Amino acid sequence: MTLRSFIRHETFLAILLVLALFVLSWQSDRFFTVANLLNQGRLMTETGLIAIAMTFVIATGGIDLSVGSILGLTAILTGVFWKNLGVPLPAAAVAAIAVGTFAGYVNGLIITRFRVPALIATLATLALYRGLAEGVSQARSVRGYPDWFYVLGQGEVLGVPTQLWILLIAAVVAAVILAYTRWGRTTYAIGSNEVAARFSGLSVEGTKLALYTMSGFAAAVAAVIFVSRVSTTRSDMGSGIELDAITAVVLGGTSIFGGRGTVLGTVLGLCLIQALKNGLSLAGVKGDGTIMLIGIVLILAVLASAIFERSGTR
Amino acid sequence: QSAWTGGDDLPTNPLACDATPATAEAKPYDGGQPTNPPDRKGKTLTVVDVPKLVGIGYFNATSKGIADAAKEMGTMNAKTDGPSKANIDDQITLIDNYITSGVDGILFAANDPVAISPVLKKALAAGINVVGYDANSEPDARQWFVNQAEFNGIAKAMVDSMASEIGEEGSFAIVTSTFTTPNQARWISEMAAYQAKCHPKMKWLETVEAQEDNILSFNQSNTLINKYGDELKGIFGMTSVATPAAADAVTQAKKCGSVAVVGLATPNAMKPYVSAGCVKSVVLWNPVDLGYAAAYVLRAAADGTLAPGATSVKAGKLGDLSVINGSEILLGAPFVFTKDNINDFDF
Amino acid sequence: MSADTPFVTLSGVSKAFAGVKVLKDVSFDVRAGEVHALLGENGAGKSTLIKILSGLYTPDGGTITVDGRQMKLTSPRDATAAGIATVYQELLLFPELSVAENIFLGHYPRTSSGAIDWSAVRSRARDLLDQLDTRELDVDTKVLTLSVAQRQRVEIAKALSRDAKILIMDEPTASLVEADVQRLMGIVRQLRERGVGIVYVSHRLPEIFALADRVTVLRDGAHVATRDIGEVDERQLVSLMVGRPIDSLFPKVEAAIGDTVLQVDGLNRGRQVRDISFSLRKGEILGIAGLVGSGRTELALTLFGMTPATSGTVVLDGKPVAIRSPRQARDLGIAYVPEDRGLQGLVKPMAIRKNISMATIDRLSSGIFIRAAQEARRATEAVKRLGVRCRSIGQPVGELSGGNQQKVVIAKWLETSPKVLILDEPTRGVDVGAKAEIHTIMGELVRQGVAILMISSELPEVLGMSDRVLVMAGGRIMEELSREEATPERVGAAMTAHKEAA
Amino acid sequence: MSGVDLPPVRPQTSLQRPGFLRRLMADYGQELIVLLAIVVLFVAVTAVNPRFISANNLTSIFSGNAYIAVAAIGMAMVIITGNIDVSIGALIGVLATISGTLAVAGYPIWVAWFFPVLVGMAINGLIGILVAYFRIPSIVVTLGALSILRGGLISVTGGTWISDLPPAFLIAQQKWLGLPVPLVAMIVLTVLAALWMRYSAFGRSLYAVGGNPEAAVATGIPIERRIVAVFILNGFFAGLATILFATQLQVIQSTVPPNLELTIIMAAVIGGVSILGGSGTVIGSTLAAILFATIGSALIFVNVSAYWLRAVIGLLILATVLADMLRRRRTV
Ligand SMILES: Nc1ncnc2c1ncn2[C@@H]1O[C@H](COP(=O)(O)OP(=O)(O)OP(=O)(O)O)[C@@H](O)[C@H]1O
Ligand SMILES: Nc1ncnc2c1ncn2[C@@H]1O[C@H](COP(=O)(O)OP(=O)(O)OP(=O)(O)O)[C@@H](O)[C@H]1O
Ligand SMILES: [Mg+2]
Ligand SMILES: [Mg+2]
Repeated sequence: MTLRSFIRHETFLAILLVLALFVLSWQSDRFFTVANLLNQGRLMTETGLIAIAMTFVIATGGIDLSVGSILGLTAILTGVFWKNLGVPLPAAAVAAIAVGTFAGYVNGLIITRFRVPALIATLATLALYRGLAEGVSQARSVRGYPDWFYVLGQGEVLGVPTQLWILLIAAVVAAVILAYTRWGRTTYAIGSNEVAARFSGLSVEGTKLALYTMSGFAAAVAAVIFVSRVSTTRSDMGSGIELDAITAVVLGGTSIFGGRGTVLGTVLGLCLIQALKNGLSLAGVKGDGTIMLIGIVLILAVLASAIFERSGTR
Repeated sequence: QSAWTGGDDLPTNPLACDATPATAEAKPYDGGQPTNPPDRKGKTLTVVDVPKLVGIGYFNATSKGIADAAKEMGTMNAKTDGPSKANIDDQITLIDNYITSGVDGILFAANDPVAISPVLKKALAAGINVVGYDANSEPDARQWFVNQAEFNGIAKAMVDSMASEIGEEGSFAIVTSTFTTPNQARWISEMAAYQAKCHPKMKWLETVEAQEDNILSFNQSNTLINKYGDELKGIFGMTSVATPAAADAVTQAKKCGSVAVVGLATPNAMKPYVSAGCVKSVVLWNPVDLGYAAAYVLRAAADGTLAPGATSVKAGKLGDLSVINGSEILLGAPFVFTKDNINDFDF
Repeated sequence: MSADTPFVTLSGVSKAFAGVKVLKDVSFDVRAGEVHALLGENGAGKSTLIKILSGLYTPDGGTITVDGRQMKLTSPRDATAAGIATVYQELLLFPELSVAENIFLGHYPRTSSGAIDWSAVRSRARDLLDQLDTRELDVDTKVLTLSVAQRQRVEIAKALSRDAKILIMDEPTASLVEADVQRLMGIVRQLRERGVGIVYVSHRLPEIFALADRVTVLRDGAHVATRDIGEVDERQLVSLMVGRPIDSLFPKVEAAIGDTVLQVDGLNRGRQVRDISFSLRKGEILGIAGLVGSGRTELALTLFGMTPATSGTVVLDGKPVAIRSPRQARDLGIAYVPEDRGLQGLVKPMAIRKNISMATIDRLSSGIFIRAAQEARRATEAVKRLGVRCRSIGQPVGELSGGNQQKVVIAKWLETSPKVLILDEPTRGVDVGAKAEIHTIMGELVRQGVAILMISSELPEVLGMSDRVLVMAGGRIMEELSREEATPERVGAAMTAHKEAA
Repeated sequence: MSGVDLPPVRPQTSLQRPGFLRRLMADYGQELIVLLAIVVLFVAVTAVNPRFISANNLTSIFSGNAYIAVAAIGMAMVIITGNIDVSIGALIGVLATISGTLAVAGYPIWVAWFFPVLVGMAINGLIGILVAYFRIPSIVVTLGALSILRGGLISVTGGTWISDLPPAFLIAQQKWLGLPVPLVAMIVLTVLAALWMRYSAFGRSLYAVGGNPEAAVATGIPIERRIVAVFILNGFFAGLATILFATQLQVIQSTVPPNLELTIIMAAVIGGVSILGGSGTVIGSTLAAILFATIGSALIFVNVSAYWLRAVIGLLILATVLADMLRRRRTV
């Protein structure tokens, strides 16, 4: 619970990451190359953006399971607005992102206005938004985007994948906000004692609403990047991504009960997972083996820091 | 025809109602080429096979075929690795990793023709030989695609066998995986077109989704049976998951004989129902052969013996396979399993 | 066994948390059929001692002897098995379960077949509650619908159901109003008659003198003295506890009363706040007395914007205001120190510093960024000014003891430099020393022209501190009394007037 | 006991108590809402297409999804103790494969049925230990378990299907006194579990653990052991669910059914189990499972465009959730 103990978790995670990088690059000489690492950055951007937003949500003691569906919905709308409604692509993307953000806002409303527990609310909207995506798309996928659009998902800026820049900026901004601003403080306060936060004149509802909206926004942006990376839109895009994001966040040391967690931790968690996925398959381990290992790492990492923590206090 | 057939919106090209084969208009090679690949002639190739997903009978069969071919040639180490869910992103990530790890050849069955293309182009650019099977990508994203059977061919086989079982007036429904799965969507469109053209009186009731989940397929089939009662004469199963489940639903509803099940499926999963006489015809090519052919095509492409403009390719025990519309190699006409021959197959 | 051989004896017990020794070589014993009061300042170690007695904490050193046999109390099970039952400071009940179940959970009466005998559960629960003459309480209602006093009686019934030889009560009267306190003391006496030994923790000295046979005083985790009640008087006790004499318990400061700050007219909100009208003036302490459920807290919550009024007007500094949220109330200069410290007042895992700055975090930020240095400086000052006893401003508030926690909450609200300060049970569960300090702080504030609205269930406190007294019942203001008029009799009468009427 | 006069003995059965309806609404509010939803659906859809309540359709609605209800019983218990299990879908997939493999390998049928149950209990026991004694939040442990089981299943089986199962193995296709086995199993298990949760000391202690852990400790309830136990129970019900799941068809697809865990969790919470722990019943979870099945079938019967199907399902679920919240608002 004390600062000490969760600094510990990040350091522990960092060590683990370095260790993993070392072992993996020793396993395959193609792993620790700039090209490969940058490429991995490209691949983890969508999950990353969502996980960063999710860090805030979970730090308030909430959760957002609907992000995958929001991603799918936004992706589809991008396509539909552009192809079927003939809106110019940039406008279409913006409009779609707006809708995705609104979807997040709706989550927030259900949670704050109707006092529905986040898990239930977003479990329901997970079904709803995915359904909407499928309905709107009529199960058609939209393709054939202009080349300039692919700059976002397949292009590079200064030799670094475009979306990786977005992820980096998002991470830094988020980290600063959570650590040094009153919004971050409010987030933690809500996570540890919502009632007291309310009694202290902090705008609990407002903050939560904002956070779920942000989560929707992150998912929406991820959607457009995703579309640009895979150059097509399908209503089933992003299904299951919520679990990947949550895994990264939790691995990053954010307490699922709220009140604790850092963006740095989440980013470390992300990198660790991606490194394992990539490095292991380079080392000849099959995908399913990797999935298992990630599960094991998740449990062990949290277990380890739990043990640390108890040795810390009492 | 009801509003939601589950087909896609690409143009259809129904075959003639009688047995006359499609007039294959010659088309120039439209595939891609690996950029300055090393000379692989005769050398041993490390090949990875990335199916849509691992863990379903169908792709186990294809990877078996690939393994067989590899053993036969002796100059190929092939391994299969795929996503555990038919998920475009996982598949792309996997292929990307194998590009980095530096394989000589990639065999793929695309979860999404467009989504997979960028990463395949990347593979070509890295000088890797790329050959697809079962589910295509954009032509220029791979060198060759081994086509199990053309969509309109499957459609014809399916609809014809259904018609012969339930008659020209019969009404039928479809159980598919999801409307977004390209192959299924394609087939359904072609079936719709062919049925409208050659069996106009047949009634298309509706299409339901059932994921890749056999219990759900079972429940959906039941619901269809209960909803339409005697009106329902036949069920199409569009996946190797849906078809056996549909057959089971019919069996358990004691509707064998009164409700026909026609579908794409692997023989092993269908044997109980076929030998019980509840299912008369299962349409499929031999996925083992498909994988087998794909492996040989890759070998040929790597050796340069199969170059753009070629009209046929030698595929081991399968003999010569012909090249169709540009850069596709046709495995052959779809195969219809029946009570008599189904036990000769094991996959 | 004879009356004065101890039933339970602790000798040389010590306990430390994270290296901090909170009990140092303490010895303590309880006899059957006596009421043994345990006194000490906040943080003296009373609850810790009790938690050791009831098996929640295991001592780092020392021995426990029960009924002549030395034993280890490693879990609450052991303790109950040994005949020790506890009513904790923060009541431990299951809100979703029925009263009867709460009483018998863990040791249900069984039928011969071994299944729970539910009819016995309910009838025996009924029986126990009746012994505590609590006939109004239905054994089938869920506990979450009960009032504090009612819950406490359930806790006691629970203890009796295990027919305990020793009953420990940690500040049982802290959240009770006068009438309930009397009732509770009646119950305690009745139990003593039955030969139950009672450990009684309270910060309210009058109760101690009314009930206790012996008193033991702890200070800073050390045993100071154990006396028969006859040997000591109030002053001595206080100085034993605090280590210094405290002159007056209710140091009323005469502050210059200025013009009206807050004018409330016909305020309504639900059943608990009905047609409330009163005015509050600069430098004035306006006390509100009433029974639990009389609506005092609801009134406070309405003024604070937590449950906005449905009708009525509030005029602040001559300007009519509609208060819709605590945030808005805060910005208008209204502060509320809530009734339930742990739930509403503090974010326990957070550092003292962060708790103190919580209500003013916006002002402490330039743009969105928190000025950490300034935050720390202000927190340090506040801690010094209010005399919060803590290791550092970085210490989690949860580790502090009652009184110090309360000071942190007050500090938080003083940071907003409020015009109107609403205090709900400001000294509930706070020791005499800290209590006097809090009262002194209140004095300071009124002298600086702050207007204070003080809700308290402790009549002496209301009468001692207030310039005027409002008496509430059934959500209405029954009477408004000047300091002179406000005698215990008149106030008591007004509190219950409503009940007679109804 | 002192001579306090005893009160008149109160009526024992809750039925005779005054305000019975009020109490019913308070105790079983959400269950009633779900039940109402089911009834309304049935009436409405039957009006459109009478075949909806044909014996056959009822059979497929109830027995085709019974395994979800059965699994939801265990899930409800886990959630009542304030925990959650997101790995249950993967677990059922794994157990089904084990079951099928044993059956084909020629082990006695009952071994093929019940050995997986034991495996399920063992695996969940392990999860329980990590949660209870090592204090890792259950969602984290089970998130990990999810990956391990899913990955493990595929790398072991390679996903080959299991066919030609012995007919005797296919219990889910058989009938007991004219009723399909899954239906019977669902009802019997639900009733037993419900009674047990309501009246057994163990059942009550689960509510205590979820409702107020500190108090549970102080009351002398060994919460660690309870939590381990509840996970083992969850594994037990997952095992029973697997029997129904694996024996429904003549082939077993040895992969993890997509999103099964979400469906099961949803069934529990829609059924009124508080995600915060401490309240809810297994009757609710079963009703909710039935509700989902009914919705799934109903929407096809009323010709909702298949494309909009999932959207409508989502809406209906959201509606139930909000209905419950509004109800609570009023009662509180
Ligand atoms: N769990 C804990 N961790 C760390 N310190 C603790 C813990 N519990 C109590 N303490 C410390 O032990 C000391 C004694 O606490 P305790 O609660 O026994 O005091 P108390 O006499 O009961 O005070 P009060 O009259 O306010 O109840 C306090 O300084 C408190 O900060
Ligand atoms: N009869 C009751 N039954 C249950 N809860 C009650 C009852 N009366 C009051 N409460 C709750 O106890 C708290 C205090 O009650 P309320 O504000 O009505 O009276 P009060 O005068 O503030 O009493 P106190 O402040 O001493 O608790 C509130 O949270 C209220 O909801
Ligand atoms: Mg105490
Ligand atoms: Mg109050």
